[in-house]
Amino acid sequence: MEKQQDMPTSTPAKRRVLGPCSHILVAAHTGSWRMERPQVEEEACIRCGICSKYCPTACITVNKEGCPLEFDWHYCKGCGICANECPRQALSMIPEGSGE
Amino acid sequence: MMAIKMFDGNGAAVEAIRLARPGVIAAYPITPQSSIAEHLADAVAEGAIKAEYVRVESEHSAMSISIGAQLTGVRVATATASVGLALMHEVCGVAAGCRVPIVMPVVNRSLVAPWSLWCDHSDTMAERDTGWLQFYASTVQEILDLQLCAYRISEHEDVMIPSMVCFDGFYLSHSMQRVDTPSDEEAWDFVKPYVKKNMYLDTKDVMFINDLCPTVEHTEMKYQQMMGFKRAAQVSDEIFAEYEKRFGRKLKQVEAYRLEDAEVAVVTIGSMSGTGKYVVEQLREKGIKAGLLRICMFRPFPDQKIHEALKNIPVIGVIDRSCGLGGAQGPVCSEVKAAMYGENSKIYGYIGGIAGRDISDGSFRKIFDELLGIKEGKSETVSTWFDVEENAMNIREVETNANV
Amino acid sequence: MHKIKFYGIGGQGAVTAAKILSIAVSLHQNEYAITVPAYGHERRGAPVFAHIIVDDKPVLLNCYVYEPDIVVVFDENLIDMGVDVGEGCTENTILVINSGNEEMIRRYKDTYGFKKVFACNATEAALKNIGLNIPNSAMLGALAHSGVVEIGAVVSAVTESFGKVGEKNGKAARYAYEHTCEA
Amino acid sequence: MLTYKTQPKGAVSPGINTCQGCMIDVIFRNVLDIMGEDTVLVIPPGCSAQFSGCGPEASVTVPGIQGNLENSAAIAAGIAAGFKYQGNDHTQVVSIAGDGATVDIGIQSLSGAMERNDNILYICYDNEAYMNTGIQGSSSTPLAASTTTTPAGKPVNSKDLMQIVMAHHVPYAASASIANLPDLRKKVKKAKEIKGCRVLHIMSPCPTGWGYKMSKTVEVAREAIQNGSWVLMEYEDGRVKLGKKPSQLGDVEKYFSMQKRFKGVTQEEKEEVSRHLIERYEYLEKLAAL
Repeated sequence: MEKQQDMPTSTPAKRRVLGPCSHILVAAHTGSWRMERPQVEEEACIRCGICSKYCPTACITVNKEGCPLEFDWHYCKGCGICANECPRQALSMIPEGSGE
Repeated sequence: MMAIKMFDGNGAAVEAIRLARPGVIAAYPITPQSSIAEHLADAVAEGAIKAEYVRVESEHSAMSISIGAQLTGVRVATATASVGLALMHEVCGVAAGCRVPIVMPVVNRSLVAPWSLWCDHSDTMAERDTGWLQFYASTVQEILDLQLCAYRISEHEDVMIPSMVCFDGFYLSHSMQRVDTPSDEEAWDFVKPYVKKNMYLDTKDVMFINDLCPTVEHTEMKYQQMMGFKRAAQVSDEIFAEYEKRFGRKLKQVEAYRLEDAEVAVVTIGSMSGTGKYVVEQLREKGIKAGLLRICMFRPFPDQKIHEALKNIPVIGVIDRSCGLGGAQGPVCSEVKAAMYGENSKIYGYIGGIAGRDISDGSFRKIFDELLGIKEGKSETVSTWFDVEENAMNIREVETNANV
Repeated sequence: MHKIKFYGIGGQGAVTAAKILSIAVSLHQNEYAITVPAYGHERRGAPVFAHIIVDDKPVLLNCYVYEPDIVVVFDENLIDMGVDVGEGCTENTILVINSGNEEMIRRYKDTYGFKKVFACNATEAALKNIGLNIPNSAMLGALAHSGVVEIGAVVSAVTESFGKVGEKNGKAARYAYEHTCEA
Repeated sequence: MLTYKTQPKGAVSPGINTCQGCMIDVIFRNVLDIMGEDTVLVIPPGCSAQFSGCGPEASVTVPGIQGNLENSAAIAAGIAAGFKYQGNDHTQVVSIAGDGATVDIGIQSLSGAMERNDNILYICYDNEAYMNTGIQGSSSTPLAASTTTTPAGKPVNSKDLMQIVMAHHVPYAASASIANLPDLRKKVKKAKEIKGCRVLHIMSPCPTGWGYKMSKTVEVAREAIQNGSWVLMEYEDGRVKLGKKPSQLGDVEKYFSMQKRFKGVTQEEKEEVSRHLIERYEYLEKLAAL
């Protein structure tokens, strides 16, 4: 039986594909949807990472030192799940454009 | 080494599949295709075909599985008929649009309603614009020949369009005939191993197939398919020529039979063609210049070849084995007329042989009689529904209690 | 060209017999045949027809047989089941019938005007040689008397078509051939 | 072939056009994280089709195909058969389909794949209606919930997918929820290690369709677990294993009040829903005790 890796393919470096397929990994600028943004109260944050795990856009980075949370504002949709799920209420949603 | 073997139409389809060495088989049994599904299962069980046999729960899944499997880089086999093809319809479009070159025997059987087990072309004609190549066999031998060629045509990198190899239920599917069959090696040398190209599912070469295509690209995708059909017309000529060179049997997109000097001709498709030729011979013996044009490849429609073959024939009858309900004509006739645009030929559509009604030598004699009547100026119309009974509107007369 | 029509009852193997006849003339006589079975809803006990055309050159016709040269009746009771086995026949049409009953054979002759009849108790031949009431192989043996096919071709085709019970079917065919009389 | 214009998060693009507050992204990211890059996806049209891409633009780093609404399981089965024939026993084939594509129109092909025990992982994310097309009711829509096709509340109960799956004797099936990601991940991991047809039924509430504030998705899903509207369970080797017993089994008061889709529900209906949840849970307990 032929193994998949032994099967010949006609794949030159650049080639034409007929029919529908997606092949360029892109991201939507979902940050532009945001009406509110999460703001972290640094002293209250215990760096547990729950916000990060539940963030639909995976845009929260938890730092071990310094500022506990970093947000990738390019993708944060401002849904507020992070704030809602924070066990210490260390996150609050503030109107986009306000705060720091 | 060619050998004479005995096959019925379904057996010839299975033999062609065996010779093409599929890796995955998914077929759902349906009359009159059932023996294809059964024999494929047998062949896998006996080791004659080394494939994964997926015993599917419907034709819809049969085609879905075929698409999924072939996109991983294996040749697949499936087959269907009638309502099974109708159930597949949605996914047939996916195979075509995703350029998955599946080759599928379709045993022609009428669509419901009324229920029927018997042959007509309403099933495949309903699929004629789905984006599949369509070949119609006229003998059991040709089922094998066309199917072997279909693999090459469909899988050609400029074509990449799936094929239906259509043949008439019972008239061919269950007709035991001698078939000149190439050896396994010869056939394999012709069909060649399946090479995955264009789109495929491979974790080492990532693409996501059949995602939403925005309007700004959709027309272009269809244009690509249209170009595939254009190339299929040329490629099939090349492949047919290669097949003839290798195996000595001539296949043609359209077969002209005694048309050179014909004054009347019929256009046929499928198993009725042999009977038509028989009647042409009878008429020729009487000195009547009759001829026949058989359409073997219906998609892409060989309009130029048809035009060329028929342009000098004054009176032509086109026989559809499906009703083309609501259409100006049956589907074959509509296409032939379009192909003949600008010519002075008188072209008449005939509809008959529905749901297994026999198209006999007598039927052809009647049709030729009418066409000759036109030719000689004795009449101006033909009996389009040539085999319908006179009491068609009254075949059910019932006592009813309802106040209607 | 020989145009043949088989009349049987579901379960007697008439359609299979048509296929085997095609094999016999194609592989063992180097002739050509087409078979067109007229299937109904598949069930036992319903009348079944098969149409066969045999020729020494490729057969163009691919339709039913309307004017048979040979009619093969697999069950003598068909005459009482509303089946007109004489349809399209002339006085030259040969009848091959599964019957050992002279009275029945006479009825067929009188009703349909068959002049040449080959009769064989194919049911008995089948029971004796195969142990089953499936008279198809035996009927092909009887059919060999009509001249359309050689008995040797029939026996070969029957033997290779029935796998494990091929030999027995071959014997049934030959037995029937030997026990067919012109009636 | 895949070219990167952006850095993916795991195997998923960071910016996906799913609604604000939708957790399907989290399901995709976790599933693909565990299943690994040697995975082929099958996705039907629906909310999850956001992950198929659009035009030339892709959203995931693994290959896949978008099939039709009803044939995800069959296409996956075909892919698995193709790999099997080629001696590829490593690539995972994963379908991720919504409830409509699973319990409604897709139940036949899923049933076929389960019966044949095709080597696929079938994941149904359940948002309890056809959300992508405008909140039409599905057979997963619960009793009394209002949708655009059940405006007065659905008069009948939802199909019980887990029991349908169990009736097919698959080697592994489990229900999970986006409210409990460690549990979800554990079940995906388990499914990965098993051959044959595996089914995961994952609750994924829809803020738009259910009518709650987008920040509450996890909270709503957690409430569903607590009152038994969503039962965490596993089915393995023919045995049923239930998760922690719901702390407020049958108490739908709070759950309903959180969501607009239950706005017009009468006391009678609430009691009927409550009775159903209790009966179903007790029945499952009996199965688990076998």
